[in-house]
Amino acid sequence: MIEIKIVIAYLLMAMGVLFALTTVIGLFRFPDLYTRIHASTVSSTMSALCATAGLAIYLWDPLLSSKIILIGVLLFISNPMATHAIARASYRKKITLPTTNSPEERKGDFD
Amino acid sequence: MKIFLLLVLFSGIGFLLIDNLRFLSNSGFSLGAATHYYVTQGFEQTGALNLVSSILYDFRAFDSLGESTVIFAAVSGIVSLLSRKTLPVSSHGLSIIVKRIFGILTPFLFVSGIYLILHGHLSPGGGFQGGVILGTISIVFCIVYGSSFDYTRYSPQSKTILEVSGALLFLAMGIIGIFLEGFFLANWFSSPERLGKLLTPGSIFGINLGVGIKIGAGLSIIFYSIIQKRIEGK
Amino acid sequence: MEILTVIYIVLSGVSFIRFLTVPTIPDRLIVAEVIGILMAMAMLYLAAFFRLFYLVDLVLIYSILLFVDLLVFAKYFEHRELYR
Amino acid sequence: MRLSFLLPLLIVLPLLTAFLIPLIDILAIALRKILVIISISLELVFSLSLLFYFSPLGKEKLPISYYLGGWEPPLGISLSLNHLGLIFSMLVSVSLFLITLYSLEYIEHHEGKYYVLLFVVLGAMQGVVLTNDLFNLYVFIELLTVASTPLVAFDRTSSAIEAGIKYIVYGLLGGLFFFIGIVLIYLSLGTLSLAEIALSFSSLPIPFQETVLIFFIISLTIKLGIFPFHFWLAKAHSSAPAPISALLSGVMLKLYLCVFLRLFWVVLDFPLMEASWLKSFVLYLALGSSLLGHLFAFQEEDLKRLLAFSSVGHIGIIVAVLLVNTPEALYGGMLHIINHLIMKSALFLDSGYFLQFTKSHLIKDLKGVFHYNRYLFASFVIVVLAMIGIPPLNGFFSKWYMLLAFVEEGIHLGGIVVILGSLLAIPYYFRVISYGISPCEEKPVVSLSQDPPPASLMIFTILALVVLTVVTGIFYFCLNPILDGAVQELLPLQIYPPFPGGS
Amino acid sequence: MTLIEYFLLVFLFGAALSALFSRENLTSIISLSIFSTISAVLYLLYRAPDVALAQIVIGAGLYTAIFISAISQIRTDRQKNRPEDPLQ
Repeated sequence: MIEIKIVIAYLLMAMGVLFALTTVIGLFRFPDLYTRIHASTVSSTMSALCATAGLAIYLWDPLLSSKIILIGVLLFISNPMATHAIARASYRKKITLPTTNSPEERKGDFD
Repeated sequence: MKIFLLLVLFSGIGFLLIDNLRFLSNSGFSLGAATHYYVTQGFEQTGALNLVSSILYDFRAFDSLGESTVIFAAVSGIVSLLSRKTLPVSSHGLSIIVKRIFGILTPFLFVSGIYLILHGHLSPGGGFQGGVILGTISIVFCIVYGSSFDYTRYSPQSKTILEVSGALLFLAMGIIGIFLEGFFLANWFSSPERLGKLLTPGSIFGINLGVGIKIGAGLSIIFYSIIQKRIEGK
Repeated sequence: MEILTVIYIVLSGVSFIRFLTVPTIPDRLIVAEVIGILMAMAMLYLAAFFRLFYLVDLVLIYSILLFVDLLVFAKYFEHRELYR
Repeated sequence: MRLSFLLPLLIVLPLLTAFLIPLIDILAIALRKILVIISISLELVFSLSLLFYFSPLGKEKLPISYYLGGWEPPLGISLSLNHLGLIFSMLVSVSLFLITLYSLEYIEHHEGKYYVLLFVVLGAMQGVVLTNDLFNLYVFIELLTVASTPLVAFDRTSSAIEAGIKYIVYGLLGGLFFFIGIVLIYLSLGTLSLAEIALSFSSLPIPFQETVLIFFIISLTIKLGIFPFHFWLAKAHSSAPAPISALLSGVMLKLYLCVFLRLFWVVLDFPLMEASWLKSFVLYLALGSSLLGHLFAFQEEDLKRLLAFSSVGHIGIIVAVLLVNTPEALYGGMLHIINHLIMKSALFLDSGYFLQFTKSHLIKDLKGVFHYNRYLFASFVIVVLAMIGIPPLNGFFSKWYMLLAFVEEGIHLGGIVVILGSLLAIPYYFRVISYGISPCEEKPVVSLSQDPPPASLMIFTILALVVLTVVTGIFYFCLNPILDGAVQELLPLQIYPPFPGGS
Repeated sequence: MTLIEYFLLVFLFGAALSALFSRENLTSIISLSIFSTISAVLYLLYRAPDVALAQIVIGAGLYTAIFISAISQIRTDRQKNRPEDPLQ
């Protein structure tokens, strides 16, 4: 029983590291701002969730695990929010517009 | 020319420092008798589980009084230098998503600030850090909900009253120390069996509370007096 | 635990190189956000490694303040002023 | 030893007043002046009671100490008072009393914040004088810098703001060097109490001691405005309001001199400094700074900048004469500290009164100010004569003692600089006086039509300072018991404060 | 652990240099925020949670807000037609 717990925890932590690696590779490889936002937010949020869940299962202490899971939940809520604010600001300032799917055509969708 | 002189000065100073730090690390850092006393006797003598807090607010509480007075002086100075402008009140803020999510997040921030202040003698943290978090909440209100949100609810006068009352609470703790223990800023923690409880009847608790209130209100005042701007055309 | 800490710190260090080479300011904001999250995770694993569990509170506070930070940057970037 | 609770009270009372003033501003503005007057008078009374209870005149013997929080010195912070501290505490109380009375009628806008900052500065000054702990000294010096910067920029003109920025940058730079010195001392000795440092500092290796000394010397050179760092001083001191100029140039520089005396004579190892090249280097640097200050003042067109540069000159000569380190030199230096405080405060306050009537601070716009208030202008002339060193007034005696000290030790350059300073002071002050007396028919001053504002308190404070000038000139030997005690403390082989026998 | 210390120190140095030499104000302040984060991790490595907490709270929460509010007051050339008012 205990071994299964530990194995799951290690698996989740490894997934967290993998997602973090994906984030960094995405930051380096993607061509423009909006795709980099994809790379950062989606996979780094996932990484944070996996890491906190893995640590919480690894420690298996009621108070501490709930605190760590709270950190994961807060990151899960607030990371997309911050990225939303940044993306909105950069859209308003018309920075590095993507070449296809130009924002002028889809003006109503962003507001 | 001036830059060259400054470079010479700073490189000389850096050389001196490196040279002497090498001497220090060779001969070993000397920990005086005071450090030994703090580590061995600090818990019983002050009633604070957090040694840093006990040093800051009990052994060397006078330093903390000076430092919080620095913040007080800075607030007064900034207000007196920048106060000619009117605060343009605006309620634009950021988008609705951010507003709703900060509606969820702000209680967490508030609770953690209060927690840091009240548990200053038990866990890392203390009045200063908790106070900064309380001040940050006020900044968040301005950023997310627009400047009118905070300005209409808590006027600068009420913030000033909060700040002054925090400072007076600090001094009152010191003066109560005179009557109970005979010395200014003495810790009137008396019963060792209450060591580790939240409501320790000591001055560290009160000083943490005072510093927290004072720093939070003071930083909020500083922020709101810096962002003031005269509206164009008026 | 310490190997995870090291991995997260190294990853954030690598993304700092991207911080220096990226073209625009919102890109830098994104990279700063990534660095912040990776550092928060590193602190979390460090807490577990040292068995100092009050450091978890610290990560909690940091994970909120990081986004306060980013919002301040985003707002200044959008409006060039903060009082709106 | 019952009265030793006065020591923390001297620091806490101004801070309490500063904390109360914003509250009073919200409740009832009319009460503020009453609170200010009561508090500053209480401070003066406490300080005088210290003088009459503890000094050679009184019942108890100095030095005394007070342990804050009941912790003995290596653990907590203690306050202590010896003769040196008594002199400077008295000076701070008396001069701040007069300056506060003056500014009750001088300051027109943001009075609440002004008094808050003034009282914080007062508390910090008393703290610098009284504290017996190195880090606490640093805290109070920083508090002094931070609280006096808004006062420098208080007029909010662009030149005042620029001066304020320069002031805080150089103040914080000096504080940084001070802090590095403290870090080095704490890492090597493990204690912060000045008494313990004084006991064990000479056991360190000599290059390390010299490094620490260099850091403190750089810090205090910046704070005192000695030659390579003199340029911020004139700007900051001249663009502040008049009472603040008197505060900065008259009192605060003397306070850093107090720190200088306490650090290098009693805490750090003065024999080492005397043996190495540092002492003569700083001495000749200070002499050159003095000469340069007088020369800059000689070619200056602006009255307040002239006074500030003259202050650079006097501070340089005081530092030089203190470094000679004979009893006569220390006596002369401390006498000149007291006299220069009185004279410079009087000159700045006087010029603040007269510059109300002119359109700018330039000397050639001073024409005819003599006719506004002839008695005050006569007092200005008296203080100027004292500054130059005309025999019955106080500047003469301290300059005479300094000259004697220089000549006896064979540092003839010092004597030359003293005489040259006085000679250079004659033309530049007499230029001011001649412009002031000259009639103003061809070019009326802008605000000539106005009546002079009612300024009884201002006139009272100026006259009080002038009376002090004359009295300390004629009866300068009345200060001898305290000054002799201070000199005895500063001479080598004196252990700083006693540990036992505290409160 | 010493290796990661050195890595963090180099990283800290890079953040400080980036804060010094970047052309835009905003970039320097972002670098400053990264700087405070790294130094907080260093303090944690040295097991000084109080200092790390102060560094996080001040560096991440307060410095940036105060600095940004200060640089938002800097006049650009376009608005420089009010010489009588030095504080804008």
